[in-house]
Amino acid sequence: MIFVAPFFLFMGAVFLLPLAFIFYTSVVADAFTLDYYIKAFTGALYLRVAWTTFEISVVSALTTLVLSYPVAYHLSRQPPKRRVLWALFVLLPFYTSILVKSFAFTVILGHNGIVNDILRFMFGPEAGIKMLFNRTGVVIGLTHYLIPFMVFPILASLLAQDPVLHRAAEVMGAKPWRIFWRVTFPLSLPGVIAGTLLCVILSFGMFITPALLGGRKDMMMANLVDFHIKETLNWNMASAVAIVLLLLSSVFILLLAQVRGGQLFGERH
Amino acid sequence: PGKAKASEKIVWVGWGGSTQAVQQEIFIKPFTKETGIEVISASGPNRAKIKAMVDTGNVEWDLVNMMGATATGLAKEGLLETIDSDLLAKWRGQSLQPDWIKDWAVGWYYWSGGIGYDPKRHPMGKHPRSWPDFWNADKFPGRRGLRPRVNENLELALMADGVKPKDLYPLDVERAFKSLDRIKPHVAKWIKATSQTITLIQNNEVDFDLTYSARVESAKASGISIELVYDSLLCESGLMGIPKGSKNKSAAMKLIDFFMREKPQKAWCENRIGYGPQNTKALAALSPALKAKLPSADDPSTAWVNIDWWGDHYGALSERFKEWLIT
Amino acid sequence: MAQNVRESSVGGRPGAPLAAAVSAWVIYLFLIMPSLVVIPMSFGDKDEFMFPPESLSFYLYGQYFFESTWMATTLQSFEVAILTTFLSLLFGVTAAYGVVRGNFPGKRFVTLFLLSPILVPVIVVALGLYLYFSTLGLSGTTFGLVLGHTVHATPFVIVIAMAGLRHVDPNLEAAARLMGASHVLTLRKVTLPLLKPTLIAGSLFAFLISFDEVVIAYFVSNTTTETLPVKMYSAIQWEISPVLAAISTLLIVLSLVICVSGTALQKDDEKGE
Amino acid sequence: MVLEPRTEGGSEHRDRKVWLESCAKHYGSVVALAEVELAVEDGEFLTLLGPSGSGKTTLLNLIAGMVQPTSGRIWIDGADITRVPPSKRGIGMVFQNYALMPHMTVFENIAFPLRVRKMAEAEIRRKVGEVLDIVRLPDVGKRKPSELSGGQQQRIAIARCIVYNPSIILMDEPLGALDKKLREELQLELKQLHTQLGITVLYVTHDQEEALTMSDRIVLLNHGKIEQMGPPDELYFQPRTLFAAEFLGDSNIFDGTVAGLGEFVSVYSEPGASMMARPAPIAEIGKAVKVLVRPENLTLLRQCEESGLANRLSAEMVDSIILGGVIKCYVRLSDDTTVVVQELTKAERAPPPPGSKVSVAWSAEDTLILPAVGGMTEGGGTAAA
Amino acid sequence: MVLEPRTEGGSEHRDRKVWLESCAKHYGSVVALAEVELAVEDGEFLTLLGPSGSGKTTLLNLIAGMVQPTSGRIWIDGADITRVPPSKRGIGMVFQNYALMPHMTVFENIAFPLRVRKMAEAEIRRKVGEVLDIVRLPDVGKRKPSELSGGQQQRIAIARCIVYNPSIILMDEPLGALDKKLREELQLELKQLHTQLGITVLYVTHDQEEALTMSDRIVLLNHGKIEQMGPPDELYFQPRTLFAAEFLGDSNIFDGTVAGLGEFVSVYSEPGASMMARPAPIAEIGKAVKVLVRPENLTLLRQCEESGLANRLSAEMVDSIILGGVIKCYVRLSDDTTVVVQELTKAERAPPPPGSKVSVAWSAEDTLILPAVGGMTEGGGTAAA
Ligand SMILES: Nc1ncnc2c1ncn2[C@@H]1O[C@H](COP(=O)(O)OP(=O)(O)OP(=O)(O)O)[C@@H](O)[C@H]1O
Ligand SMILES: Nc1ncnc2c1ncn2[C@@H]1O[C@H](COP(=O)(O)OP(=O)(O)OP(=O)(O)O)[C@@H](O)[C@H]1O
Ligand SMILES: [Mg+2]
Ligand SMILES: [Mg+2]
Repeated sequence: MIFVAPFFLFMGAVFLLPLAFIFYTSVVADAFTLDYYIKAFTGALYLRVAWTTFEISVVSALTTLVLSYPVAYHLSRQPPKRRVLWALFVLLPFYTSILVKSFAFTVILGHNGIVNDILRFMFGPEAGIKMLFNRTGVVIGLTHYLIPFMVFPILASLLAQDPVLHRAAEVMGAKPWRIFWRVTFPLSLPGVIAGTLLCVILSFGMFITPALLGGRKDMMMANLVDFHIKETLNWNMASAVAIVLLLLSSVFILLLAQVRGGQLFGERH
Repeated sequence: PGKAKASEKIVWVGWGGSTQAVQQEIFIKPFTKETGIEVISASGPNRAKIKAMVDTGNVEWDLVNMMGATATGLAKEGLLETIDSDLLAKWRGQSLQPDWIKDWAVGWYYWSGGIGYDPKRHPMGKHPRSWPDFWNADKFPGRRGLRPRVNENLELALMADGVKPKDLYPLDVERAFKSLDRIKPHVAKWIKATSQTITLIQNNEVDFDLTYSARVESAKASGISIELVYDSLLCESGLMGIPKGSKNKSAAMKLIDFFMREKPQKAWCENRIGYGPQNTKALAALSPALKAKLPSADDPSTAWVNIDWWGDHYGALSERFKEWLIT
Repeated sequence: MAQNVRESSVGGRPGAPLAAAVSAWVIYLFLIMPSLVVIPMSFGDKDEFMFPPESLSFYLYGQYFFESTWMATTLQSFEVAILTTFLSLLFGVTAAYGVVRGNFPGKRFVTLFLLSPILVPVIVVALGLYLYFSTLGLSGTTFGLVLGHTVHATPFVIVIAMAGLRHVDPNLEAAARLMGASHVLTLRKVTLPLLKPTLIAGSLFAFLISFDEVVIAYFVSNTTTETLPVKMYSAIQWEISPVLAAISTLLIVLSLVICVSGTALQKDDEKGE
Repeated sequence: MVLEPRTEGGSEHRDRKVWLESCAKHYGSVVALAEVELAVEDGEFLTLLGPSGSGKTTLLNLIAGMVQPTSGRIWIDGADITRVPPSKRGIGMVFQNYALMPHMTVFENIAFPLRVRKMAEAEIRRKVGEVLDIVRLPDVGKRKPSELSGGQQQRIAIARCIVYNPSIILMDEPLGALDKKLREELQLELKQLHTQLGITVLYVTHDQEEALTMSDRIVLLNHGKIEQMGPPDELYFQPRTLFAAEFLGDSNIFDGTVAGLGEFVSVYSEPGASMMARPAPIAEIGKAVKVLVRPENLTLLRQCEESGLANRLSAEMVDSIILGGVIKCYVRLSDDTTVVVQELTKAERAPPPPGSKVSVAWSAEDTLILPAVGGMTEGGGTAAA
Repeated sequence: MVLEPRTEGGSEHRDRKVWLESCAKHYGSVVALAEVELAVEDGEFLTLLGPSGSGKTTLLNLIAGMVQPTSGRIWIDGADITRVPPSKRGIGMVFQNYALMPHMTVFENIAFPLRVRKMAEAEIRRKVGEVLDIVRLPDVGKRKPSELSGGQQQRIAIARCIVYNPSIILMDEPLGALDKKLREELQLELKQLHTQLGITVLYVTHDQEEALTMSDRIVLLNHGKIEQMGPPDELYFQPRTLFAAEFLGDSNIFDGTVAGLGEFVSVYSEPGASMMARPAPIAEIGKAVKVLVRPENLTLLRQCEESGLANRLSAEMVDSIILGGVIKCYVRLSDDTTVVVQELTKAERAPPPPGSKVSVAWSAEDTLILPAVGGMTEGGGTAAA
């Protein structure tokens, strides 16, 4: 249809062609070669990093889900106006550069951070928890960034629910807890799934947060892309890794299309 | 190669932040005043961008600040212009480290990395004073911080293993990695951002780390409790090079020449405590207090980075180091 | 309206039960935590990050407004973000319209394709754009930057606009067409006015995304077209400037002002959620 | 069977199935339900009828516990349940759009209230099978509600409601969304289910025909007040107010003044001098009243035809419309008022052509006298779309 | 007035107001409208009637230009407008939910089509005022549609439609969302407007009563095909198929076999041996047919009562329900089929009590013979909610 055409063409020019460039770079050095892919699929570094990427992304997305659901739920129960104000809290993380944020996190979560000070005050000097510069740190950092991307799809699918269903359940004798698990939650699944997949894919592309808040093992594929682009100037390798990353997220895209066509961001059924 | 006309304009890329602001005052403004060449300041020298500029023939940078160990990569790929040999000869004659004057880039100052610590937490005698000490976790218990890159680390590891600074090169890579294996468990954070080398000590996230004299001095001036061990430094060169295909090559060389001069170099190092001048006369003219924080070429406790060696090994070792890091 | 919700909450939709509310508050706290550190820090008077600041001053704000090129890059960011907003709204709304109203084979697939930039890791997009723009000579231009950000932001606008369009009765458009209005006039007089809340939300999103974006901008921009986030990022190659704290604070205040005044203006449109 | 509200003491209602004891519900300044007294008999099919906004849903929600009364108490089976939450009232409810859970199969939907009650799995399977048989949809358990037609969904909603044996079922316009044909079928089924199961049903509708068809008793609501209640025929034949008369069925209404009392009341009225009407307590000589005749009670006579009927007016034929089983004839009286006459449709007996002179006649028995105030409000019953 | 499709050549339809020349519309494999031939007279009030999904909206949309026919051509006033965009067809449309622009005032809504036509401001003001008068809402111009009641909104929708003098107005269930009372009022108004303005109206409804009330001619659609078309009385009294008979009005239907031909047809049927029916072309001796009698044509007789009617069956009273103006009596025949009898409601003439022995009788005139196939599909007309 003609309305889709402008962006369709634009996408072709400004999205597909660049991707084609990357693909070209990944298979052509001086001549056609698959060496970079072979390396990307067999090199210990690459395999390990791919696994780390997968692990961190999934764990972060799930953590984000656990934290976002109460927020989305809370927002959905607010009258519209107040909802906008509460939603500000969700958007606030957007405005703080990750660099500043990483300092703030050390102030809050670090060895001598506010949280640990409180813990030690309450439970004695051994009570401190290491929350930074390890996997926990990465997950905290990513989660903090990802929450808005999870909250809004879930919120949309919560708002789309017919309140009559809740009443019906209540009249039939169900307690709030059961209503939540048997009605509210299952009906919000489209939003949950869309949000989770979106978050997984967004974390695939992260490299600054893991570098600043993670431990030595928390290296992600995007770090490798960055590394090869900027450090070793081996763009062929960078492109190959990027394409592998693209494949990985394509798997998720297909999942997304499979589970609920067009349900991204909790559109209406 | 064009002639410097009065209306000429070049783009110069620095490290950004207040450092570049100071350079602007000390080097750029007088240079423009003297030559009439307009200099546009950019920040964030990004080697990938240089490569892309050269590859696509779209070179917008004329003069770029670079780090020693990594700049060689650019040269190897043929991404840097060759500098006039008579200028090179002139500069070598007046330099502290003539080795750092390359055909394709010019080391015009140096900075020093050393062991940083918080004197409040680790008063005199309770902190490592050398790299062997730094590696000795039994004697100096505490969380270490190192950088997640292969250069610097190999040198430090060999020094820690007993190699004299002057005998470092060519680096014994296997020995260095073995030595690194020993320190690995004690490193609490492989510090990605340079600024974190200060803030992590400040926030008590690490006890000792590799940090840099210029950063430490500036932090101290702001009231942060931090100190640097000045008698086991690793000195690296700050280089300046011209991307291949620059349209203002000769003007850029004029600017390099200005950067190499005694007077501005002296002013620069007086302003930014911790940076050392390449120009030997400038070094000699500094006050004793400043000199105490700057190693001289013949100081036996100081290691000077060999740019050439890294140029041959950086790419492969980087990847090996990354792999080592995550295992 | 607010009252209705409460009233009917006796049995129907409970206002969030206490447990949910409390956990939500804890998470809000987690979300604003860094801001709670950053805001005080922005009133420090030193050139290093200090928390808590030793004494309060507007030193860092002074630096932001009067020193270096912070203001210039901020203006550049605004320019890019505004142009991006405009373009992505144009592309996004038309595409969403086509997808929602249209009926063509492979619609689902096309939709997925239109949304795919969200799904490709941004560093991949950035690298691709960089290589591509360099050959076209677009690298380093504001135009190139805007194009890059448009690719990045439009899918979000599409998603929002699709949701909005589903709430606009297609019969209204049909009615306008029947009464003699052309496609364009119908869009202008009927569809767009009805989409106003959606357009506002979409532009806000597009603006924020572009304004905040660093990876693409880092690759695509150059000296003269550097945006604020890029400058913030390159400012820390060697040192980290607490001016960043001041900037974050300013952005927070700005967004608060926009949202609060937005809500205040929205008085009548309560039902449009 | 008719319960007079207010006048009776109240405590004797405790043994009724449901008793609303002076219940009122205000929303801010809006009176959704004025103080209402209502007792429901065990096993009764009670319909709440009234225009939109008259408080039908509010009344139902009060009983279900979805809203709390502003004042008054609610009793079920002799227990004060005013403060008992909906989940504990043991009530069943069928919603207008059925409120079936879209993510559950039909089986799971029906099993839901049983699972809430922690019934054993085998028992659940048995009971669900049972009610599916009752609603004559034994094979749809595995489907999702969206795979059923509107009528089938409705039956599932009822199945889900009766499966846990609530002794009261509330239905809020359960047929509102269906088309006429299906609607009539389901009315019949609902009614049969009610008889078969002997449950108390409170039924909301704004369709008078539906109310007349199904109810044991109708409660006619208007502006949050009970206008009249009683069995369908009572409401139809003996409306106590103009509103009741107009809301149930069509009517021809004349202004009049009572002129004489006797076996029949004689009323003086504009169009036709004098009319004879059924005696009524409100008839006092000289009082202004409304006179009501149902269209089906009017007989259309050729100008000259004779009839033994007490009232007769001459008129001119305006138009006639077939409504299916009945024909509506519009005739104009001498004073220009239009009167509607309803006749059964017969192919061979076409109504007189427009313009022809006719008479309308009706018996004194079929003529009601009503108070002159309290008709339907202009445009009442209209909800904003 | 009845136009027989197909059999006529076609070209003579060019001078009709609207002519669909073998139009069909398929959506993929779904046949929304099978090949249809339809001509609409100038000034006619034509109703499209049919169950849900029968293609009514599709047909309207074809004329409006909202969808393109899969095959066939559309003519308006003698011009082929198949490829003309909706904005150029000069057609007016009133939608089910009115489709008033919520962001414009009533005035702006009505002015919209005039502004599109670049009319001068003063002229616009005059015309809008005029149509607001016509729909009797002169003072609401400044309000937003949401501030009007459903009925008022509907009138504005009509005003907006007639303000630019389209010669054809399409209405897609314009009253579907309203309650019965208001619906009836507005039916009357619509009909009056039609007479007053002399416009051609194409009206969609699935309510048979509405179709009967309002139309000059009814087109009965079923599964995308025209089942029958003609004036209301023709469709009601001479349904050609079982579907038509069942869709319009209630009916009692018996299976039968034609036993004899003559002045009347005699049919042998299960419940009552032999019945006399009106002659019909389809009647052939030995052929299986359906026999149809409308409930209002049945007379309920006490067991012993006499009547001069040709057909008579004895039965037992089951139930009777007041529907307002009429009473429906259900009686069970000897073979257990239930028959519905419809009588006018009279207070003093209560129907016999359930269980009593009665007879139902009807004349041969009122008995129709129909082909044995083509009744309504089971549950037809039901859309999933
Ligand atoms: N939550 C509420 N807040 C404010 N007013 C309300 C609320 N619910 C109902 N009302 C008002 O109370 C009155 C009665 O409403 P109710 O829903 O009981 O009417 P109803 O008879 O069910 O009408 P309908 O036939 O339209 O469903 C209406 O005037 C309505 O506007
Ligand atoms: N856009 C479409 N795509 C596919 N099928 C369609 C579409 N529009 C209509 N149909 C199908 O065409 C048939 C006729 O639809 P139409 O809307 O004309 O029915 P209708 O008579 O107006 O019914 P209703 O009374 O429910 O409005 C239906 O089976 C419907 O499912
Ligand atoms: Mg209601
Ligand atoms: Mg339709």
